[in-house]
Amino acid sequence: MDKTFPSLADAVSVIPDGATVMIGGFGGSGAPIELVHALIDQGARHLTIIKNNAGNGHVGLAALIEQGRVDKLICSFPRSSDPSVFVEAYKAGRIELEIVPQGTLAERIRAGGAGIPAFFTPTAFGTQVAEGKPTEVFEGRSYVREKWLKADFALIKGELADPHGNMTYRMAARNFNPIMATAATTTIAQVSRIVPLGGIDPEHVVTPGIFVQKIVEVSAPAQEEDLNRAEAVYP
Amino acid sequence: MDKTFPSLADAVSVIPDGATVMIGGFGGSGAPIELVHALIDQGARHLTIIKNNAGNGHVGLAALIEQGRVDKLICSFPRSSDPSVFVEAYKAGRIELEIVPQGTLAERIRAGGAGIPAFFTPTAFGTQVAEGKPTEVFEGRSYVREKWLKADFALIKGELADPHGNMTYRMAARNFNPIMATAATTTIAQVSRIVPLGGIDPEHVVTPGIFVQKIVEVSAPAQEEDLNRAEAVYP
Amino acid sequence: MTEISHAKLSNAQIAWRAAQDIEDGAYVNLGIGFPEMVAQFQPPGRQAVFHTENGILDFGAAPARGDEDWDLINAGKKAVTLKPGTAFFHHADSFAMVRGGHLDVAILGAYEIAQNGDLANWSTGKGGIPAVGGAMDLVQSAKRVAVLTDHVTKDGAPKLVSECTLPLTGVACVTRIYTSLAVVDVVDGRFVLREKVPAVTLEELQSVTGAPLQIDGDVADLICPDDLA
Amino acid sequence: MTEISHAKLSNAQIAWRAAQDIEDGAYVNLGIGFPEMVAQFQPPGRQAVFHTENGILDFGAAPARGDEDWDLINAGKKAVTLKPGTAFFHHADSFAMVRGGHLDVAILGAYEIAQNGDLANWSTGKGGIPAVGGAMDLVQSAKRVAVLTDHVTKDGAPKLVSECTLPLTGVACVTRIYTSLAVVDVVDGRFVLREKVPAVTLEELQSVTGAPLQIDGDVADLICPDDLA
Repeated sequence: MDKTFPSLADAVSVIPDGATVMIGGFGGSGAPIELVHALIDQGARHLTIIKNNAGNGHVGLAALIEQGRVDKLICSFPRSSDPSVFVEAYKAGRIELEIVPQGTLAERIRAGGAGIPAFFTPTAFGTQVAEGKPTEVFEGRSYVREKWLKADFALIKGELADPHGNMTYRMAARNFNPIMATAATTTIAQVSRIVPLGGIDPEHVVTPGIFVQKIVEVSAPAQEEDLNRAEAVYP
Repeated sequence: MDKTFPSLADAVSVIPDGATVMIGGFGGSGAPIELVHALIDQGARHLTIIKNNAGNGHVGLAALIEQGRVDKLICSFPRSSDPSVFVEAYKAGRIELEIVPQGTLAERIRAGGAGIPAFFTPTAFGTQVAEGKPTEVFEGRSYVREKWLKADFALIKGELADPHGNMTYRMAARNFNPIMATAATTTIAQVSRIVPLGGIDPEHVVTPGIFVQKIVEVSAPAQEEDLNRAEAVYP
Repeated sequence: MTEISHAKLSNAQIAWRAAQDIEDGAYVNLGIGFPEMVAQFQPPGRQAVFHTENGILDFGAAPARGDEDWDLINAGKKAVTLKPGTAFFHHADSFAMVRGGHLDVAILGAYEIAQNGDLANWSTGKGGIPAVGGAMDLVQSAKRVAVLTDHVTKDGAPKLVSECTLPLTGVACVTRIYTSLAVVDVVDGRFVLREKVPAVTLEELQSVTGAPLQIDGDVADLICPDDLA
Repeated sequence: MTEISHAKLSNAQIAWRAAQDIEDGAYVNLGIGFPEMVAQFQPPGRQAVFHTENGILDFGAAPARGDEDWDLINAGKKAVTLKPGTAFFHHADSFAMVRGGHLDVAILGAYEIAQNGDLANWSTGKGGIPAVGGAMDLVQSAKRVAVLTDHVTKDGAPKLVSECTLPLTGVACVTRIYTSLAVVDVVDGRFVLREKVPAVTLEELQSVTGAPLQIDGDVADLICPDDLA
């Protein structure tokens, strides 16, 4: 068993039009920029994207949206320092937006990976965001029922991976990546380094290989933050 | 902030009669034997215990039951190679038993720690174990609704801890310990070694200190398996 | 019935047969006891990854006696070993793997299997101590749920039945049954015979099976090596 | 109103006042922007542990310009630093801490706070891009939810109101409000005045507050250092 792929293009080639794709990262940290750019090159359209942010500048998810490839975004915080691409698409009615509180977004993804179709959370009770959702009282407190989120693909970024897909992350670049890995039918990971089997201490594995289907080494990954400070544009 | 305690007796002194106590471990691995023995010495009665197993031989939880201190056990697998203490108490009607499938037990504890009062699982649908519980169909499949489990105290066993309560575990001794730490008002941990702040790589922390209230060093902890092979009896 | 008991496969042979269906790279959970033997019979060139409920993925075989580390055990509380690629995780993550449908195969023992795939394997219903462990999670959520079993009980009664009489472990969950006499699939609420040992006839097999065995295409000969440990 | 605006505390002073209420060892989440200043004013001898939604507990102050590592950021996407005791975790674990009630204090900004503790701080309701982030989780589940705010809007309208007019972030969630003029608790659906700046009278304060200020015991003088950075 060897889950490594020689190229980003090979790894993302299977993503069809209309796919639901989770993309890891919080702001620039942990965002799999190279995988997203490979998806831009690959051409799939009418995508539903699940990501905490809507992207910045003209790289990564912002570039994918700019290319008109995203029909819907499920997101907690689409506002950002330079969000013009998403904002323009949204105001022009070219992209649908589902706003989900950040903790509920994380928990819905975790539930998708863990086989929990619905759960109750106190978050957003009594707010616009919970309108139309079932509510219930437990032990005197009111809760909103939320459903799992699953995806056809997850694009994630890690630090190390072995050929079985065991992975580690780098600092706060962990964020949504490990949970998205669990919630997608096919998880495609870019990592800074592929190590031999046994190269990761079993105590330090953050994502066990069972959750990862494809691994590509991107040895010097770009940081979205650096690209945007350099005013990079993709493609 | 220093969460370390000099003695097991000090750490468990606050547990009152009638408390609900989670105890980590799966079989002998990760079972905090010394903390349980300190609880035996301490004298609290009418306890409700949440633990995967009912204990073996005459040490640890089995000894606590033997002392007549446990009114109720919430458990997935009370049968074991030498379970006579629990079996006798159960058959004599001296202890109440709530059987929970192992994955549901783990998820109920995780839910207790994560502020999720109820969730749906496919596990046990259509079985005796789900009798009387609400069921619902999601995407064509039937699920059982289960509630969270919380406790007043969790007794857990780890490998390293720093004074803020950041912890690691040893191999499969991890099991229920990290999730029980999240689900108790007061989590008391015994660890093989207390290290200075900074002594655990931030990437390798398994239980962040926010979940741990008291730490005691037990530098050469006993293994329940070894004690039972030596036919040990406590007290 | 004497002929049938002579024709029966050993537990090792049943486990060997089940092992032949496990693909390279499959994620597999083996139940406590007899199903654990499956790990010994992986075909050359194929490598499954074994999961144990107590939080290990990709563990190795049992250590030599005396080398046990009781922090490194499987769900049956037996000592196992590390191998390159092992990962540890906690119980909630372990059952997220199970419940989330990430396991390719779960292989368990059985008291009874009904033709609709219902499984009874946790309680004899006789008022002993109930103990369910992780089986209810595994059978409801693994992609394939295989059962290893003698074709009949010690008393000669069928274990493949029209309806279970014992408390259920899971509803309509079993996909394939490897018995001491046959390989039987559960398809649309019916037993479909895929293989049988050559020494028993279809009629003999049906006579020890508690529900109709359907034929859908060829029934292959179920032949296992004789020299299994 | 001129007198009142002269009497107002600076943002740094409001943050300083809030910091005085944080116990040693408290687990604290500071909202993006103005609330982040609270970390600078911890009283000597006390050490809070700061949580950020994107998966860090116990991080350090901002690095020097040019030393940023963009994998080590807070929820406001600003660079932070490691310190002894830092721990990383993923987003589901991070919000398990929040939702599970493990945070002692969450400190946020506000557009409006109602006397029953309702908070509006995520949407001006004007049809801009909605963006909620982690605030709805924090306000509903931290043990104490504190708001830092100017006592009035830029137009001079009260921010402490009888009922919120803007979309809510959370229902009956705010426990204490630190304003540029006062410290106000929310108790049983009413604003209870605890402290006010000495330069404004109770009547003046009430005139810029959109719901009755109750008095329950002494009203202390709200006095902050003048020389805050």
